[in-house]
Amino acid sequence: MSYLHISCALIILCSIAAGMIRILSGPTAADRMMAAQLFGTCGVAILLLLAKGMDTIVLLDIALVFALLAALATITFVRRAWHEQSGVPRR
Amino acid sequence: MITLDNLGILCIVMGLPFFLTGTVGLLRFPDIYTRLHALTKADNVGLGLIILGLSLQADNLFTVAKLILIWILVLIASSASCHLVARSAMQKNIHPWVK
Amino acid sequence: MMSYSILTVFDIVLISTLLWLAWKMLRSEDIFKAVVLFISFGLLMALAWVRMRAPDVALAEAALGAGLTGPLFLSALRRMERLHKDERRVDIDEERKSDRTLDTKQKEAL
Amino acid sequence: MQDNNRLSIHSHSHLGRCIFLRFLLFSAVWLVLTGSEAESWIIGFPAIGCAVFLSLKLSPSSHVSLSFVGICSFIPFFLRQSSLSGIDVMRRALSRRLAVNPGLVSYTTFLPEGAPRIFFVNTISLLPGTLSADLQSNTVTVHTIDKNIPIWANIQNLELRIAILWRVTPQKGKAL
Repeated sequence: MSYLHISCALIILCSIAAGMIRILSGPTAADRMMAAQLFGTCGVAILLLLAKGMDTIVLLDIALVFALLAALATITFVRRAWHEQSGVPRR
Repeated sequence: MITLDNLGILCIVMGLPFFLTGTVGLLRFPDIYTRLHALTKADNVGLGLIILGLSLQADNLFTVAKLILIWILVLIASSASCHLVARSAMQKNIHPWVK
Repeated sequence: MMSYSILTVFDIVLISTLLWLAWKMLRSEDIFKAVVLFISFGLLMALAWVRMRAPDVALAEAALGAGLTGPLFLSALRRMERLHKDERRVDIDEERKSDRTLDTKQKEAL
Repeated sequence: MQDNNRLSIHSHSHLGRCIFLRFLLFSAVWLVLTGSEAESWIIGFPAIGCAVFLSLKLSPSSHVSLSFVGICSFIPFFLRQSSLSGIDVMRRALSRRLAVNPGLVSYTTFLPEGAPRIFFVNTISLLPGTLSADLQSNTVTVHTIDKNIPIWANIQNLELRIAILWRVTPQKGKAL
């Protein structure tokens, strides 16, 4: 257990929580999706720090899965889900 | 070993502000494109520094290699998806914000 | 001792974010927003499984919950909105074709 | 169809070299993923075989002849530039009056189609102040966060470095 790594993970978790405001407040669909992508990158960082802080090396594999699947969601979004209706800013 | 460990801690702590700026940029910047700037660049550098710090503290080379593999994958994934989002925003005629 | 108290703070922040996320997801009127919130929820839930010392469940949650169900929901959402607009269900290839024509129409219109 | 023809035109030695290089690459990835366990190779070899087959199927025409010197000079360049870009974004996001002045720039590249061009487009997004927004044949539309930084020179510098990396000879006049 090392408290430094876990407190760093805590700070990144707080930045994730702040990023949620962007998901909630749009304005376009792409903005919401980008916030989800931010969650992916920050999630990788948190997992890496927890892997060191909790002494469980297995978490690196989960970080790998995170890195790949966050991109998958964005690609599906661009390819399939982002059509003209959700593309225009909603006011 | 102690110095290497401390250097690692320094790198990790230096990585944190980049993550925070990524979020601040995402919240403050005016349009999709500028937000993409904040997201891709700041987060990749932050993750890079954290991975550098953890590699300095790692106990074997396989862990280091895995960490670097993760960083490369994140780099590829984020720059590709950033380009895709920007490109389809351009094709949907979303005009960039101009001062 | 120090590290345990920090861990507790971490858990509290994680749980409260999860609950907030879940509440917002259930309450949102916009389905797309709910889907994005669901993806984020999956990512955070994986972290929660990690904290419960169940990395295998976390792996499954990250891969299935956030990684596969999210894109599937996104696809389904598009299908749904298309059906809603009284269009017949189309095959993927046809859908792509209609995508292109839509794009060009949009460009012509503007 | 065309791709298959191109594949058959290539000499056998080229194809063999291609397969060998990809096999080495995927084996390295597998080794990193699984650690040093010998038993994992029971699944590893078939998986690597599938990966090589799929990668040949998906991108058959690869003249991958990266120059070693190019790689050695590109990695420090890339690391330096991407950390500069992180600092740049940090400065802009944290300044009290948002220091952004965005604009669009078109750039015509001489890099050949395929891997070099895609690599170019993706690295633009990681350089300070630039983001590749569109790619139409050989014209890249670049979104810049500040019109006052020397985008043109930066991109040209990057392009030259990638040309060295892929051993492409720059054709002057095309890259305006």
